Amino acid sequence: MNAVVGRAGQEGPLLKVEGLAISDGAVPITTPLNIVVERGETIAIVGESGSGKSLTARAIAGILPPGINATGAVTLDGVPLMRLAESELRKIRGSRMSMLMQDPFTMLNPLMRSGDHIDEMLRDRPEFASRFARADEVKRRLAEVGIVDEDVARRMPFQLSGGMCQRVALAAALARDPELLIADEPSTALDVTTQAEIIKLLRRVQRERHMSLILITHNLRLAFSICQRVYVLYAGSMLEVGDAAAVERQPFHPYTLGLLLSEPPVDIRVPRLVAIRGSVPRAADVLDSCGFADRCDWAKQICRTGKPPLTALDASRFTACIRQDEIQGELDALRTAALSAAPMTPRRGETAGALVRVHGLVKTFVGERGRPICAIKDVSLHIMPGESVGLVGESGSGKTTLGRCLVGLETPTAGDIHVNGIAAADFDAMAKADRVRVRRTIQMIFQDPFSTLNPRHSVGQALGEALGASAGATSPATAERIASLLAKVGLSAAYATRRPASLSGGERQRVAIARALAVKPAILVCDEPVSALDLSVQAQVLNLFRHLQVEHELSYLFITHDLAVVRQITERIYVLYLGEIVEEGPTERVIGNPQHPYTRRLVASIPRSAIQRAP
Amino acid sequence: MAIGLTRRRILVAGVTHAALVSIAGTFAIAPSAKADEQIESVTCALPSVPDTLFIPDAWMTYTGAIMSLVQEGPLSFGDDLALGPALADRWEEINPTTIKYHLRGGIKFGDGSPLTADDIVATFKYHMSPDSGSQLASFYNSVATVEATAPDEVTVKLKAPNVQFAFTPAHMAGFVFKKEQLADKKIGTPEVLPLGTGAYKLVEFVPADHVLLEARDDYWGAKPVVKRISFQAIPDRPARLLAMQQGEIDCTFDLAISDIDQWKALGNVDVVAAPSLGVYLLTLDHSAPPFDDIHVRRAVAYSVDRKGLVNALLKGNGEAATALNPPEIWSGVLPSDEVRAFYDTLLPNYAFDLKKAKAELAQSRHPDGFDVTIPASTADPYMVNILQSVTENLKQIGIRAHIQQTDNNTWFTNYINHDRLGMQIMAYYPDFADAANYPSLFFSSANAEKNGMNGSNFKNPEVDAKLKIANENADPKARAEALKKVFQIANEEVAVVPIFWPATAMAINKKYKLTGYTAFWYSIPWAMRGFGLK
Amino acid sequence: MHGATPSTGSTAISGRSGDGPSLVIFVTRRVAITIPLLLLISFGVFALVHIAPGDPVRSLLGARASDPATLAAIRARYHLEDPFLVQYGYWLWQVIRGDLGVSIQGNRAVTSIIADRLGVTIFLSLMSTTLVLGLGILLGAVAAFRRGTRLDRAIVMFGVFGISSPAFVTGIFLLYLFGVLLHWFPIFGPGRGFLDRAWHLTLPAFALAISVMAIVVKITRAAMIEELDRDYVTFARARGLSSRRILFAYVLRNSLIPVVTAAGLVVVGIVAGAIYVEVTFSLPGLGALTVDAIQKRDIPTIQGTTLLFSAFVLLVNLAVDVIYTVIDPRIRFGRVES
Amino acid sequence: MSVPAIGETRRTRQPLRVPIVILIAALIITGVAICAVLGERIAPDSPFLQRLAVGDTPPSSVHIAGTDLFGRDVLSRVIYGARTALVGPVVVAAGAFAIATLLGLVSGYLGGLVDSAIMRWVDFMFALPVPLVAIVVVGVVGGGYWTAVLVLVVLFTAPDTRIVRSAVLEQRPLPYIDAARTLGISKTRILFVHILPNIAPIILAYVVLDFAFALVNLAGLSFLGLGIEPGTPDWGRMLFENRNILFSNPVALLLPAGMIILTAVSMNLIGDWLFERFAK
Repeated sequence: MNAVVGRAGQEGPLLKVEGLAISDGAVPITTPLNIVVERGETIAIVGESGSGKSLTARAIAGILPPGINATGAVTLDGVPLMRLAESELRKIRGSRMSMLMQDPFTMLNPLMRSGDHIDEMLRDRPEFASRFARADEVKRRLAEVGIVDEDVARRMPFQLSGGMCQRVALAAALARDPELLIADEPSTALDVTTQAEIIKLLRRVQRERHMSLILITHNLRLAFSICQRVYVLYAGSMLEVGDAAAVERQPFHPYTLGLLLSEPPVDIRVPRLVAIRGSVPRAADVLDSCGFADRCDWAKQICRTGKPPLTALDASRFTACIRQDEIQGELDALRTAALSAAPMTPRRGETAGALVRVHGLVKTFVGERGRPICAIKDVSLHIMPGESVGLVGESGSGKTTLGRCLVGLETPTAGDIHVNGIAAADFDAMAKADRVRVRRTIQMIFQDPFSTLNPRHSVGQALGEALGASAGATSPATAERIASLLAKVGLSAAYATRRPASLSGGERQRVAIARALAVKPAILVCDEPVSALDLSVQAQVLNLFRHLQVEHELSYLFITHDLAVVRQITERIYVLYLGEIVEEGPTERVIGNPQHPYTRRLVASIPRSAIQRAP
Repeated sequence: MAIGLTRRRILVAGVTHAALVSIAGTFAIAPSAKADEQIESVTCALPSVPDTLFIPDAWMTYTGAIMSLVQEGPLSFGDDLALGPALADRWEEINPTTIKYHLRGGIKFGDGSPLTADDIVATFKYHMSPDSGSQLASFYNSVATVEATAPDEVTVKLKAPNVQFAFTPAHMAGFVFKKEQLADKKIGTPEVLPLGTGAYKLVEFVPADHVLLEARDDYWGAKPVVKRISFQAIPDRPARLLAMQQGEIDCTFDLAISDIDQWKALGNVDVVAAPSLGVYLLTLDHSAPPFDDIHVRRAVAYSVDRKGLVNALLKGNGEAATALNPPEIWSGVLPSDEVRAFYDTLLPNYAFDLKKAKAELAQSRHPDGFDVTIPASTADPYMVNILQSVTENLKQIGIRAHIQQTDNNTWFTNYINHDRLGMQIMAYYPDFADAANYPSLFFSSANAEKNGMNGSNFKNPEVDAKLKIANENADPKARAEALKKVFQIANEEVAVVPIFWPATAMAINKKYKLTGYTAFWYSIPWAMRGFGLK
Repeated sequence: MHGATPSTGSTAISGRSGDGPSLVIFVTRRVAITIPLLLLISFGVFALVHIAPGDPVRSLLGARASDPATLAAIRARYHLEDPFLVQYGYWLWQVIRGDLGVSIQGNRAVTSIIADRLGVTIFLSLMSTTLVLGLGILLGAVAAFRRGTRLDRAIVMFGVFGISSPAFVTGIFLLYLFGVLLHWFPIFGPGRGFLDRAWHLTLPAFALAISVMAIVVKITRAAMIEELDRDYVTFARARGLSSRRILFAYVLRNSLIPVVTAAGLVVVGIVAGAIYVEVTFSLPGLGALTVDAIQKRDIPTIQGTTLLFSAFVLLVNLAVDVIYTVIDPRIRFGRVES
Repeated sequence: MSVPAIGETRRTRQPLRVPIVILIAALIITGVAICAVLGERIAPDSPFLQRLAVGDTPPSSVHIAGTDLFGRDVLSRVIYGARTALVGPVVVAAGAFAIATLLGLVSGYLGGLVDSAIMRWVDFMFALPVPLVAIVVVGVVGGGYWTAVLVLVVLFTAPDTRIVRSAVLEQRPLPYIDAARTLGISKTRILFVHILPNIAPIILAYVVLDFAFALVNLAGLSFLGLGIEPGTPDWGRMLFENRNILFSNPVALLLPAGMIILTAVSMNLIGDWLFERFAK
């Protein structure tokens, strides 16, 4: 790793991490890692969940949670951090190296005014001994992160939006002017449009201060768009390191390529997403083999005989694939193929009678002290049989509420819903037979794969109940029926005996889909069904959705914030903003040529890769 | 009254034919210790200190233990339990319904004001007035009028002859208040401490916690030995014991008799015991099944392990009761050794014998036993424990007996109302010593009804006739013969099942002595009766 | 004890509203809830007269001579001839005017008996509350910081022992050990004067505190551990803030909020414990008065003390809620709890 | 907003590791339970046999824990006393939670007026100091052991209902419930087949904690002489009765006191552990 060329005129890199190995007691979380950050450089550590990237960040800052320990060396500007006492380390944290965390809502002390988070960082410095001096400085610091409203400093964190909190936290992290900032998924918890703003802000601040930045992220696109170099971490091991542009153009590791390919493009609809099979293993389970071997199309026996080392291919490129030279040709071919894939023309649904028709729907919740909160204001839409419709919006847009109204989980305040011609606005008011018919027509897939299944029921029980005890069920569930349901979502019959706790997120989501399919519905309302999944798994599930649509002539109402996902799965979209539909039309038209300012903002906030798609 | 609700709570409407017992006489109070032996202060623990020191509102032995040092009645009980003079230097019975009390001159209350006949009249009238709600009103039930017939003379006229009123002026019911204070609603509270003519005056009173007394210089009688006496409430028995062991208190009253061994074991303590004249007994309702059957009653009588109970509960400080009357209460009628000899002749002898008990039950109409629930007051230290033993024995002969714990009121109300009596337990302590008292209460048919103490509903014409003799005849011999007959019948018929006669005890630090401790300790100025350094 | 561990989860969306009026509204509403509760409790307390087996007149009269005049007086005073609810109305009116009736054991007003006894109980409760909060929070904090160590386990075990051993058992034990064997503390009486009283009440206060402390230790420990794991604590560490600042401005302050909400439980524990401890240590307080009254079936006194204890618990709960509102800005500023 | 994928850890079933303390606690409870079931059969002497002539004696070779005031064997009484020590608290904990589970499920799941009504009642009960109310009611109403048990059941129901309800409220918004509703699964089935098994660990943990609390409370009532019938071998009652023979046979007091503490500590430990392990 010492081959990385330092910038001229500087004496060595700012941060050098050598052989950093993290473990939870005796269970290893990462193999020894090497990371170098030059002065003023932005690097990314990219990885899916369980890769160990967040703990790596915390190990660098010396704030691992209790019970987790690290070995190796972390050197900041010549100072060996891991040999320092906590009291010494504390002087370095904040002033030379600072950290920004993921969830803006939990990062600030809920009992402390937001300005005080910056104020408390300044107290030690003599020039800020006076309260007024500090207040002025707080104002200046907030201005730096784009907060000009002076009132914000006096507000409590919970009174601020997520973006605001993240800005305040950034100002607090930077209050002692550190040379290195570690940002752990700083934008993931935010809305799409806010994400872009925060990333922009981070870049600006980094450039203005000539500060080094480590960006921890799961989002390759984001990493490529703002970082100079990228470290790809997988199951605790570094699989690939290199210049961002070079890696994006020509990934050397099958995993990197897989990640790139499984990311759905936003600008075209590809015929089939390239998915990586299986799911991410635990670091401890792949100590003596290539961590990716089980999911790799090119894996051979040699990949499983030992942990492949990270080897340098040229001055700036490293890969841990020992078969890289053999397979590089195939990798390149796949990459090129994906870039030049012909856009698929979405199939258009028939225009006969609509399957679902919503007219003038209004939903108001009773808020605090009886104040009404309007979640949906006058929404009308329709979904044709076999049609896949997207419903795009950010948090608070009312998109989930709308979906819940459709399946009768909420009762709308006003407006009509017709499902298959049956008025289904108020489930309680419907005749039992009608209710049964509607239930068997429309089903829902939920966002969180971890609680979508009852943890106490086996997969077989869950599906059996859907087959045998759901509304209008006529015949009892048999093992064969359960097995055929599982087969529909690509799972073997052996899954019937398993409990949700032993399933991965993708598997659970498949089971949830199978459960919904048990009543043979005509339409599925899918509420962010893939947003909680790892990128490599997300593609599998999206492919499944597409497959099922063709197979069973299903309609979808696909609720999501992710334009790339709707691009791949829907034919027509509605854009929902603050409870109102602001734009509607064929997917390619709305994304390609957005009309409403909000849609434009939404489209613009997607990080674009530097590489342009072949025309 | 901690144990004392049992103490003549209802003064017996039944005993109206009072005997003309000669009670006039003189009695010299035992000389106090010499003046040079003065003791600076003594701390005495009581199981509780009342919330008020106004006796009509707080008829408890513990109020008496405090107030008997502060207040006096016209008469007093001597060490032999007989009546003696106090504020009245002499008294005479003009006729069976008229008694005259002649006051000693020059007696002063604690505030220096002189005692007058009016004060006595006012006190008596206070108890008699229904408005005042005095808890001791029943002591005056038989009184028609009270008058100051001269500046130094009080005349009491009774509605009918009543032997028992004679004792009232010596009892705490007769303690004399200052007339003006009786009108004060706050009397008895720390703001208005009751005045008295006794050797001590009240200095400090914290309700339920402690009381401080100070010796008076202007007391008419012997000079008090102890300058200051404080009473401290320590309800908890072990805590009291510990306090004594640590020397934090010098004496304490009303020991639980079962603790006596532990007290004696302390080493630095003398335990002073005396017969309490009290009795514990079971009553069996003769008027209803199953106890209308003599065999059932005898079975019960055989099932009580009296000796064992005296040993276990009283640690030997008492006597297994072979009859209702403790021998000492016969005083003046029959010497106690003769009483004991007489009791030994009573047949059948119901000594503890479960075989006989089983045999009796087998002969009865309930050979397979029956269920019975016996209410017991938790305020009494022995009732529940006695019943634990009795019910266990009864269970062995097939009578399924259960204890129902209640508070004192419920227990007593239940008893006195004569409503479904079945088997009851009763503890009774007298306020004066008269041999006819107990039999009249428990055996006379007049009391076998609501508000009467005859909880067995025992009715026997011969017993009634003999009781009339005992109550109206002044001749001790005649009384003795009549009472003997009563006890013979009662024993044969199992009118009641007597259990034991407990002693009463107090503990005192070894460096002190107290000779004048009697069953009536709460009505006499104990610190003036032979108390002093050894 | 029951887990009233309140959620301090930082969920939910901020409802941006003014702070001033919402606090007033909250307090007013909270008071408004308390009043019907008080009425309900008073109703239950009143009903004791009738729940008690037997004739209510007897219950109210006790062992006093039951001549017709007295009976009539009792009937008149309690309006026993009237319908039940009317009786309650009269009784309540008297209670509101500070008249709790007359004790059956001495013709004394229940209010003045209670007044005599109140001092000891208040002193004892305050002393043990101080102990419970001071020691409890300290132990809880130490356990949280030394999580997983022997010290932590010892503290947790101590808490479990405290909550598992009834106050009277702890009391007897302390009494025997420190009073009898070691002679360090007096063994009876409440003492006279402030210092002497504190001296006399040390053992009772400890016996009482130990039985209640577990709640505070448990909640403090759990809250502290939760706080130590919070993102904002990690963030504060990442910014190089001093450990003192993190302890006081972050961990301690934030974890005290659940402790405050548990104050209701603590007060219930102390009130109940005081009953047993006063009996064990022979203290003339309200608890001993209650037990004494129960043993003598002194209904008016039982009513008085029960009403007082219950009202006290209610008012403390009210106060806790108000304090909680004031110290937790999330509520003060009207955030929607989700 | 999207649930971030990071920090998502795979929960695999770990083998159940029981700490040694919990094992000991379980052993103690098992021992107490055996005593409760076998009672007289394993006691060295009849717990009821009185020897009034002997009275209270300190431990000896014949009576390992000495005798009480009635000369009864203390050890046998403690063994036999396990019965009331277990039965009452079990009835209290199980009874209170049976009612509370029903009320909590209905209240938490249905919401609306039913919920408001139940919660107002719970608020009211919650404002009462449980031990005080138990003392007063048992003291005034009278009656024996079962009155005390009944009163505690009623008093415990309120906090237990609150616990069950909040556990239900935690489950209710979860997607698996929504999914069941969407499938048209009946309410009863959702309540008892879906929600109940998921909140069962919390209920179990609190049942155990309630047991300990009930044991301490019942012992307290017995200590004041309320509740249990005199003569019944009961640990609390033994404290009350044998308190007065503290000096002649301290073991008669210490043994039942120790058993109360030991049992309650064990139950509290097990309850806490269950809560930590399964309900969090």
